[in-house]
Amino acid sequence: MTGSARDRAMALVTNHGTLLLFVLIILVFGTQAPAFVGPENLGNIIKQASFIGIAAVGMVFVLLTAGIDLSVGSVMYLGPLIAGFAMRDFGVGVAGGLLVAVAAGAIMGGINAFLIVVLKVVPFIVTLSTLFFFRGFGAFLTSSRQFDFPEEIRAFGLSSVFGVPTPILFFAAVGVAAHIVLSRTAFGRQVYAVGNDEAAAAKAGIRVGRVKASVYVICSSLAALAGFILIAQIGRLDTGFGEGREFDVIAAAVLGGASLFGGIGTAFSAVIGATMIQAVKTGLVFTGTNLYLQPMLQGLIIFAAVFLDSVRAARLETLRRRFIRPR
Amino acid sequence: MRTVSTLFAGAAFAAASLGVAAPASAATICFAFQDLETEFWVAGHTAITRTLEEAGHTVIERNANEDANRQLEQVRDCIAQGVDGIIIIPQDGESAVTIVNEAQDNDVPIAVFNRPPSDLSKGIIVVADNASIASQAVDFLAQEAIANREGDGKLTPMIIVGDLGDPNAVGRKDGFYAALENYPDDFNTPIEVASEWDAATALANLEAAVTANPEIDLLFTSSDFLFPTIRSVFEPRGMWVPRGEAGHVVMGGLDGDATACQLLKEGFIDSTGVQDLYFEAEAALNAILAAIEAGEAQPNEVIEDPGFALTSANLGEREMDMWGCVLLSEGFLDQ
Amino acid sequence: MAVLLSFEALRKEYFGVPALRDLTLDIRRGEVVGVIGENGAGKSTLMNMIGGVVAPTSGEMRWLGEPYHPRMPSDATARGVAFIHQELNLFTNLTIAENIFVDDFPARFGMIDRAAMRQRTAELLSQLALEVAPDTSVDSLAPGERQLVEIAKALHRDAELIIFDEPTTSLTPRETAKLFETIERLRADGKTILFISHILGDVKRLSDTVVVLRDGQLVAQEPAAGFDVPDMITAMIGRALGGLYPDRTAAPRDEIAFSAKALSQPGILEDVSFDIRAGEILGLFGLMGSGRSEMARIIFGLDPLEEGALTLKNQPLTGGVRDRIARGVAFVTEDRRAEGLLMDAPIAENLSLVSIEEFGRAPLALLDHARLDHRTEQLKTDMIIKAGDIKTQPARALSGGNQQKVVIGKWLMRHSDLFILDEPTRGVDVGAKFEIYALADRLAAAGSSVLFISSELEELMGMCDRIMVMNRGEVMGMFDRADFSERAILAMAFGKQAAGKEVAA
Amino acid sequence: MTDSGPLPATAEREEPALAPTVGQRAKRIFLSDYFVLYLSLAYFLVLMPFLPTLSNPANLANILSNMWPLLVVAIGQTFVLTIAGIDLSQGSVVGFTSVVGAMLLAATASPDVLSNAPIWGLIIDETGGPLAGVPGGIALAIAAMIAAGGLIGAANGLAIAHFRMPPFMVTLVTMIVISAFAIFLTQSENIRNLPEAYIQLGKGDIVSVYFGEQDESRIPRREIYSFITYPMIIAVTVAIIAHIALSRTVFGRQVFAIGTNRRAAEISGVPVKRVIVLVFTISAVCATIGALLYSTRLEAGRPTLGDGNFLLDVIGATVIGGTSLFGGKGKIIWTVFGVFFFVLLSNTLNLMNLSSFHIDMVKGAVIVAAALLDVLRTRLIRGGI
Repeated sequence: MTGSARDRAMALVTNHGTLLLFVLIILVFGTQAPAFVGPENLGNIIKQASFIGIAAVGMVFVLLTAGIDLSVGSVMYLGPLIAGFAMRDFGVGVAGGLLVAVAAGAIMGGINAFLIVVLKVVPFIVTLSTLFFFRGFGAFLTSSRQFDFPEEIRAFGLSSVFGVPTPILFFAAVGVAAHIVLSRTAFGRQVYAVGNDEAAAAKAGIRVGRVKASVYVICSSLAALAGFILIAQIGRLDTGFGEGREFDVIAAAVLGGASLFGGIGTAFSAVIGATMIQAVKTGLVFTGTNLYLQPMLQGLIIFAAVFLDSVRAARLETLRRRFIRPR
Repeated sequence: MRTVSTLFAGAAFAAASLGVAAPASAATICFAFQDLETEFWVAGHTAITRTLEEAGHTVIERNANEDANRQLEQVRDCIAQGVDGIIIIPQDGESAVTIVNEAQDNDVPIAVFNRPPSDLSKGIIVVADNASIASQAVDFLAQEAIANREGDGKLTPMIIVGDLGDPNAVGRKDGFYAALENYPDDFNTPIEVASEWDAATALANLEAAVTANPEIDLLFTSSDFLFPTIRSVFEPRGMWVPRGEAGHVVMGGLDGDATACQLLKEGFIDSTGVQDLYFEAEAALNAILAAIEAGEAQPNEVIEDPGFALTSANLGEREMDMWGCVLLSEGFLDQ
Repeated sequence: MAVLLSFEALRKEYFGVPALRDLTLDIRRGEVVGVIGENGAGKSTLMNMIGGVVAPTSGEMRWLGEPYHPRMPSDATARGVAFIHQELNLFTNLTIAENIFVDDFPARFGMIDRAAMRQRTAELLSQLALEVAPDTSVDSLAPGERQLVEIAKALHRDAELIIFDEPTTSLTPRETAKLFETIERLRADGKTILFISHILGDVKRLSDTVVVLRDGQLVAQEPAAGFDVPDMITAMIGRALGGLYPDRTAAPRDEIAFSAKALSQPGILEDVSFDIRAGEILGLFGLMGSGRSEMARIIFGLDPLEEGALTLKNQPLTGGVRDRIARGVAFVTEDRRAEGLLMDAPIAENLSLVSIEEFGRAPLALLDHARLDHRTEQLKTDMIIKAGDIKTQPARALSGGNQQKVVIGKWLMRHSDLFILDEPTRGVDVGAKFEIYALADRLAAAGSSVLFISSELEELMGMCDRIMVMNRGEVMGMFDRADFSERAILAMAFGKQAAGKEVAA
Repeated sequence: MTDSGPLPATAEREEPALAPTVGQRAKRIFLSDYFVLYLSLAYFLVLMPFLPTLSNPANLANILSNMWPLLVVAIGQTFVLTIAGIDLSQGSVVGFTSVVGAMLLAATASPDVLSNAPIWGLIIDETGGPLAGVPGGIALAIAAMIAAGGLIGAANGLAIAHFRMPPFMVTLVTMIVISAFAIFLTQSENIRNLPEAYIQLGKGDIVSVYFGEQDESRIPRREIYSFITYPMIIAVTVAIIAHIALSRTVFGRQVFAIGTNRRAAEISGVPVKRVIVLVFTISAVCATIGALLYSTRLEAGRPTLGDGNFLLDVIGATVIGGTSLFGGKGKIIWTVFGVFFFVLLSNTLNLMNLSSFHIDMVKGAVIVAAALLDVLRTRLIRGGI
């Protein structure tokens, strides 16, 4: 049993590769720009990560069932937009607007779910078409013009409770709630079961259709919530808002460890994934990196994280191999 | 119902001010634009389509969604449909040349609106030079910043850069640098902030940049549509204050939209570069309709829009030359 | 005893072809009923109807005298039917406890009551003598352990009728004994058991009544006590089978074709050495966890080997899987579904997969379709694969036995000097088993060496020239055919394990 | 399941050789490989009365010419999807390789642009790229593009095959890095002044058709319709080669085997890693050929070519054609039809003169409708009706 300390160190590195990389990123940028590790900036990172992060938590539900939702970017736009109309024309107020946004997201998720579960069209195609449809519907509603929210929404977006900015509170609440649902409720465990083997889940008496429908509703609701919380900080919604974000959202979820083939992933992982990507982006701004190089460096750091994760997976597989005699 | 009616009322604003000669016969015009995602393009789009329709022409619209290839395909579809003339807002100068050639080869007159092709010799071309307009706006900002300087250290400028894949964004960035080169002893190296033309990205990056560099003396945004974003970062930090009050950051943008007009009037910003949207639209329309009238299949003409900077200094005299202020006066922001 | 489930003139047709012909049968409450029959005899169709997977074409099912028409599996579950399938329906990403409670979690305030779940699971597991924690993830369990979790699931549901479909194929003798004890206890509790198995000795030993199906018809229903295995076989196949095992056609040659010298891999193997002669069938027996499959994978180059040397035909055997195949090693995996077959690909594509490169014509490796079709058709005939058009029919549509023939068949398109057969008869019916034995004999007769790995000692004793026994990654001993003794071999296989020193992974 | 189910052999008995009824014929169309083609043609016929321009020769020529570049790229994606992968980096490869080709071939470059460009400036100067005016320069430039694209694809493949990294993430990173690199290379500029012979590859006609009077002295250009063009030749050649590779070679069989069950393929001696690397290389090379066609018809090397929704069009067309995202199921002919459907869809949306505010909605609805029909069809096949 030589080198067990080294073995243990190796195990630590590989098992927590993503987290260690995260710490490394913070340290590297911190030495370059000390303000990076200041409490204000760390708070900012989490605040800015909340946008993609909240949606990524929703995406984890969908990915767990081996589905995919490409429409999140459009839902991020249309959900808050409908909430905006409700606030402006019916005076529902900020809290009402938030509920309307989430409800609108749930309806959009319901449309996806109907097409996927009842009509049995593959999720990729369904959400690809609703990606166009939802954004098109928003453009139709606004004639492609910007939408200005009532002033009160900014007070909400920029508010904080006991010094903690509201977006962070929502991010934390969503993360914790999703974690509890996924790990502690029957529904959550059934989501994992469906993603592992849909046919077996049906045989075991799980209402597969209902589980699958729910994840799309959850995903879209959270995407709309994410959009609303971001827009609440700005007060104005442009037609291009959220475009192309589906890839950021999926990347955050996958970076945290969710598998596109279903059954693997946690809400916590999406939170980590989104925060890490945001930390890199913020770090590149802090170090004044050339704008042309920023996306390249971002890409390479994400690559490093995915690489570490694959090393970890390979190692896990080796560890899983059953030893039948003492080593 | 109120929702819907206000919406369409909004769409009708910009049309009235264009004076376009009524043609002898109604023509079918293909209007291919690259995108409708900011106020500027929406206003331009509305101006052109309304004017043509009111003059009795048929307008066929094509939105390329920022895809040059798709735009080429759309223009070809228009040609196949047998339109009389084409107006394009190209994705960029290079694809514009190809599209102009395509139209002229097929004997369809074409006008290029707002973004100049890299080859100016063919087609009716309305040129607005992003770099020079940006440079005019930034020059004013630089002078303001120098005038307001306390102490004699160098000033720190910041620019919010647009999508690096968009030549307009790059032109504006070049104009910004060109203007600051005139004051080499007064400014530090500018801080660049990427926005990718996306409000959420701009929000995150600007917040990071301001946290990293709290002392900013001058801010230029490559597009006016980001002012609400800037406000949400600056306001909590006490940096969003009008001219003349302590803590005011000298600020400007480019586009000349209604929000910029309002902020200029309220004193929060100091200048914005303006493309003379109505002039450009009117010139393009008149030229293309004249060519159709004359049966000219390959009209070539360069119409220059020098643009200008609307600043806190010339606000009174030139206000109504800016399309955003026209919209504002028509109640655009009072939804 | 009351009748729990009865069938009256039950009939099922697929596309007009009857799979079950007017079956009339009563299942009495509290009985263990053995159901036997060859593949295609109608067992699965019958079970699918009980389980609500398919509806009968005509006829009636009654549950305690009431009409019984399950329209979906959950209807059957609600009535108290539990299935323990040969192919497991477990969620590998969940824990044992979660698998057991997956459709009915105990909840407190909307949250899963983990403590209650754990406790109940621990009880169930201890009934089955499975000594793992309820929170163990299923993907870290061995196939046999997973089977026990399935059984725990049915026990948990407190099912009235439990249908075991080939439950013992992946169990060790000890686990099998435990399972049989459990079944006895269930019977004592008044449960009704349908026990489907190809291992007729087990059926006889366990059942009260044995039901024999052939060609969709009931051909025999007799008390197990007076129903001997040869009679069962006769009833199943409609004629007397010459024997369970074919006679070996040729004696092993003298030359040593394959040898393993001092193989060691930390945690897996320790100093394993053995030879196989050309034309010899070497049996490898060991309990689950003895290292038999692990060694097979090492020989085939799938898993690493730290120390030791392999030689085939006097040349060292090294490199990865492709090198080994090129050198003439063939490997029939124990996991047909995950590793053996392209389930959704046509049978012909499965058969040709290993040798496909030989059918490419230079320079572009364009397939020689004529030759390929000819060879696959030939193989289908040779191996008596019961299939329609092998170019369109997917492997999934085949019965277990025929699927296994495809897994073996793909290695027969080319010549191999060493065949590693890992559990080649698992889940295969009597007739197909015989064919697979005959095939092993043919390979040996043609001069290849065969390493025959099985947990059914009986078949090793029937087929092999020698049997090697492994335990905990070590070779415990070697028996020549003349010295085969079930008791001695089993004793050796239990080896140190009997001393009860568990080693954690 | 120890018993065999009913063997489809008995289910699929030969139909009697009588003349099929209308219903049978309709069923056969519905169930055939050519379904998406029939669907497209039906869509075409239904819209014809409403859109008179739809069937005019100029429009047909447009539809065809729009098909070729997308088809080439989608063919590459078909290979990747068949091994249960996905290639998100194709769009960025299109942009990057178009820049590589243009950089080597451009006849001149403007000095102020050059002064900005870091690497580009080393390769190209005011007298043009290193291969400008060189005999055989175009062939060399194309070879360089294919090498560059192929390298990117091979890098994707290596990461996926050897480190078992998920294809989605690997190619997503490649997409981010390569498109940023392309923009960095030219500092956002597009490269023009490409040689005429190069441009011909994207635009040149070989056979054109004119339907007017023969004795007219000057035939208006807009009445000459391209019929056979270089892009058509290139795309059809690629399609035929790809079809043969996928359906008639050892390699093709191995691709399907990996897509169906990677583990089983490995154990059966399929060189899994090599095939995966090759498949991703093919995908990137197809994207490169697509880049050639796109950039020559736009007469410029553009770093942003292939941005935005391009990728969704590529994958959408491939999947609508019938190739499965989960591997083991794919045909080049399906992709041809899927691309045809997508191109026809966007052509008709253009011709409908919808307000730009409606187009996205209609597009979304039509994609879903097409997919629904496909689901119905699959159910019919499964149900054996």
